[in-house]
Amino acid sequence: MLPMTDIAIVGYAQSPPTFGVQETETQMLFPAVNEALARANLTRADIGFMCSASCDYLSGAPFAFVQTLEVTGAWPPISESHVEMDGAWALYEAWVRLHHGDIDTAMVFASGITSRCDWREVSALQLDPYYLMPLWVDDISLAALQANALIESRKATERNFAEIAARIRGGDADEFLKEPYVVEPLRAHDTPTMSDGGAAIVLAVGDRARELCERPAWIAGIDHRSEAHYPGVRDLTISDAARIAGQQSGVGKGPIEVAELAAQFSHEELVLREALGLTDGTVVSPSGGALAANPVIATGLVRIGEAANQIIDGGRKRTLGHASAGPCLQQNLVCVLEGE
Amino acid sequence: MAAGPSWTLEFPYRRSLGPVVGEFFTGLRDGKVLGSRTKGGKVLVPPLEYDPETGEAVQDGFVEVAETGVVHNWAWVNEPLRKHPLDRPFAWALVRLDGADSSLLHAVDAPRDKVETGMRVKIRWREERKGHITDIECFEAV
Amino acid sequence: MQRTAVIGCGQTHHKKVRDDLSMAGLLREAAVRALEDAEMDWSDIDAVVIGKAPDPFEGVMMPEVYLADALGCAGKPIMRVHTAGSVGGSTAVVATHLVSSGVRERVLTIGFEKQSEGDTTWGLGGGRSGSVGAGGYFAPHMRAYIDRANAPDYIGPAVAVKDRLNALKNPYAHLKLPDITIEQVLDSPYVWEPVRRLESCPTSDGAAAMVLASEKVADASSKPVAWVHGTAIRSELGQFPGRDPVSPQGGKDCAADVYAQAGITNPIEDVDVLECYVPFSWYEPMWLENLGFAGVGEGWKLVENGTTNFGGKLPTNVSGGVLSSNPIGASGMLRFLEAALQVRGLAGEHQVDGAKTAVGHAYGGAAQFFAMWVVRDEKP
Amino acid sequence: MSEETKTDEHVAFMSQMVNLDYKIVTSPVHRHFDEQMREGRIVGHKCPSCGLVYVPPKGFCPRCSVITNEDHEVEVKDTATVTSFTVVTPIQYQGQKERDEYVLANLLLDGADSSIGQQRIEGIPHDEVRMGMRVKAIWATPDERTEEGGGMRGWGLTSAVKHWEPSGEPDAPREQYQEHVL
Repeated sequence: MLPMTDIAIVGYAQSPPTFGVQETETQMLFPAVNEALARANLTRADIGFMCSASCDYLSGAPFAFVQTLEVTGAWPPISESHVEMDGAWALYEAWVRLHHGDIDTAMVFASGITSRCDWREVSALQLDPYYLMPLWVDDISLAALQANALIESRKATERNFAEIAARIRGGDADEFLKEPYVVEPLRAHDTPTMSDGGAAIVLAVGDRARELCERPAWIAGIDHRSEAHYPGVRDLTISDAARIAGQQSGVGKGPIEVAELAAQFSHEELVLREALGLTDGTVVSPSGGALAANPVIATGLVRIGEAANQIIDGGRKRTLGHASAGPCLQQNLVCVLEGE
Repeated sequence: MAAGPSWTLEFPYRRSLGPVVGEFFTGLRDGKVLGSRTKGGKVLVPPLEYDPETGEAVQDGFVEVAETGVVHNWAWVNEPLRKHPLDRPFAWALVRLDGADSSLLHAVDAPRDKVETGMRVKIRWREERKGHITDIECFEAV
Repeated sequence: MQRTAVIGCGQTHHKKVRDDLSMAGLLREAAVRALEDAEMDWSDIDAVVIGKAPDPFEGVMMPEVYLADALGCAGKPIMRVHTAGSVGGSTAVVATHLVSSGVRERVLTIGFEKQSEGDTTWGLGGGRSGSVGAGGYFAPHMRAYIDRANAPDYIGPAVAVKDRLNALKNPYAHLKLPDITIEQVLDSPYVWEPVRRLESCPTSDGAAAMVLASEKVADASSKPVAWVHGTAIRSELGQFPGRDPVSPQGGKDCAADVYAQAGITNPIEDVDVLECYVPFSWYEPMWLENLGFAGVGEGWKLVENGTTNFGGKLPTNVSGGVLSSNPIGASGMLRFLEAALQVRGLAGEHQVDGAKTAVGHAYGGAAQFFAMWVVRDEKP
Repeated sequence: MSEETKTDEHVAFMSQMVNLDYKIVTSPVHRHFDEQMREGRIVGHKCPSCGLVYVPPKGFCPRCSVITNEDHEVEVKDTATVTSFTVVTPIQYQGQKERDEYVLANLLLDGADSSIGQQRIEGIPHDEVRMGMRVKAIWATPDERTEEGGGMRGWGLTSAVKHWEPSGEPDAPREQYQEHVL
């Protein structure tokens, strides 16, 4: 193993979450990209590597990323890549790229417009195409199975879910519990508020990061893992993928002050808290997390950006950003950030 | 989806199934349920071509399991979506068929108060079967 | 930076319809061959990187989710790259970087497409009428090249014949046209004039896989390995005034970058084998110029004088190329993989004697995304 | 089980229809362009930084990363030069409505710097179409100019222009169009 390069987040911005954006995806991204660059005192031409994230099924047309490339001003040509995954994986790719020493800055951006599709239907398209997709099992139904597994194993109650939702959304857990189920045992407050949004993060290496940002958020560790896909072959009450990603990124090496979790459903926070070994001393998802705003594809990158801002602006010392993908928290990415 | 005019994207697909999914679907068409067996001896229903824990290929051959089993986990859908397998309230369930070591996800057609973990269920076969996961119309109480 | 090598290569038999396989089965056929070549099994792999073209081609969104455990990734990292037609190349670059960065030791990378599941032209058109597919989009660029270079009309057909005859030596290639002649190509109907049917790539089902490994792991290999001497990717805006789609700046920059890393100063002299992305025959002379193997307007002369033939000075697409097999998401990776096979000396019947330096190339989108690598039989 | 499905044949395929509803959203910039087209005006945005004129407008200059709006609007002509073209033999697939050969050209509109792809050329035998040929827009009658909706993806023109025909002007010299193949 080679010594790891010091890499930090030096700029982050997101477009304000909305639902029903009228502009193109590229137009939606412009303010976030401009602001992230401005925060790092950089221009597009200064960036050594860019990586984007988008998903064609959100808008129903192929090559969303060919359109959003226009936000980079890629002329002259740039070194750029794209993942059809949450933007947190684009950040991972950029982090890997920055280890090579030939460049010292990178920018990552992600966009998702959920208001133009029926996400519950579209979400079924990421499932096993033979056994699951033809049943059109939607994301809320699969999440409800995981939530019920927690209840049946006595790890949680519906009240626990409502309390998490009340903490994040503001409100009264008792009132939440009077609402009807969407898919039992999940109520509307337990399911994510779907939104449209984009986010951008600027990364820099070593002294360059210190030069660009008064208090860079250093990536102390980052790792991602998957579970097996089919829900009938897994224990849904735990997340091995999050546990291993947490271990590999060094979550347990010190106290985490703030954890921004991509828990799209209130019960997922419980699964993740256990997998990552978070204690009551950790403030979880003060931004509202993925429950309060879920611009699919940007959601995880926003978590990392929010965790970084806790250091850059908030003066915290050690935070964590998390991203997930797939049904029932199948894939998890953990990014541990530290201030100097 | 936000309000306003919409259009429908329609893509027809024709999926080749391969030796394992194809055998399973052939079995469903003929009214029987087949599982695959991992090197470690676990019986997977529905069958995968690989051990989900290791990625290793499953053993040659198939194991027939029962059309009855136990609900291992469930979630109640009071308002089915238009594409869900049933158009009335139903439960999604992870059903462990007798003889299998993994659970099959499908719909259970039963009243809400009958659905619980541990519930015994059996396959309700579709009358016109073609070799498809929906040849199992749903599960019902034994 | 950690030295990185290709220690295992595997590909499927590419066909119009691999009706004998599921989607997972298609990837596993290539992956298992790569693992066997690397003398490894699933448990040896640290991470998997997959790539494919747009999801609507197969109708599976973010297929790494469904494929994770099919590729041995329970408890492991898997990610998916998508950069249009260049994706097979850029996926291999991302996998290389995972090793060269020191983050992982053994990475399995797979590019795939199961085009037969859906309809690609329909998919490219976003599910609407009037889609002209990639050929219709690129045809005006090829016409502009022919016009500018004043190239004779038999050059495109000559490339089409060369690559199809090369494919006869490649057991995995899709199209096998043993009797093809220039006259036959010239007589085949136009699809997107000036592009004739026999000058166009097929639609294929297929996958390509490689195992990339650190120097420590590669040194322990009992087989020859291919050392990565450079990787580069470039993207440029798809449409703006003054962009030249005939010889895009992104392709030139990508080549300059990768040659600089590999110490290549005179490509035509320094490179022994070229695997470049030629889905329509005219792209061979276009890329020969764009990648610096020939001067502006001179690329077609390398076709005419046999330089790019098997046995020529710069054998190009001796595997049969994209014109013979086109599982889109794998097509770029196949270029990279075939380059690696050549310097490993393991290309079988289409092995170029004494190949020491090989270049793999892929492009995509509106000829705006580029990926390249240089591999050699010796360490950097 | 019916006789039809009772067979010993091994099941090797399954079919799957993926039908998804998407909301039609046309961005304000493209909606305005569409409205202008229906009134018979082709408009673009002139970048305040580099001065290049984009038709249709994007709402930004992708080269300069500068936001543009109606303040930067310019009208261009409905005459153009063919910068390159192809004759398409339509591939038949489910949903394809085209049957006969047709010409698609990339055009450089007079007054614009960006070219427009995939424009129909009619009124001339296919083998007489050439690079540098001058063409004029054939407009649809006002009642044929439908609101574009989801089809307006930021490139191409709208239903307001049916196709293009030779204008009868002499061909443009190569240096005027060869930088504008795309």
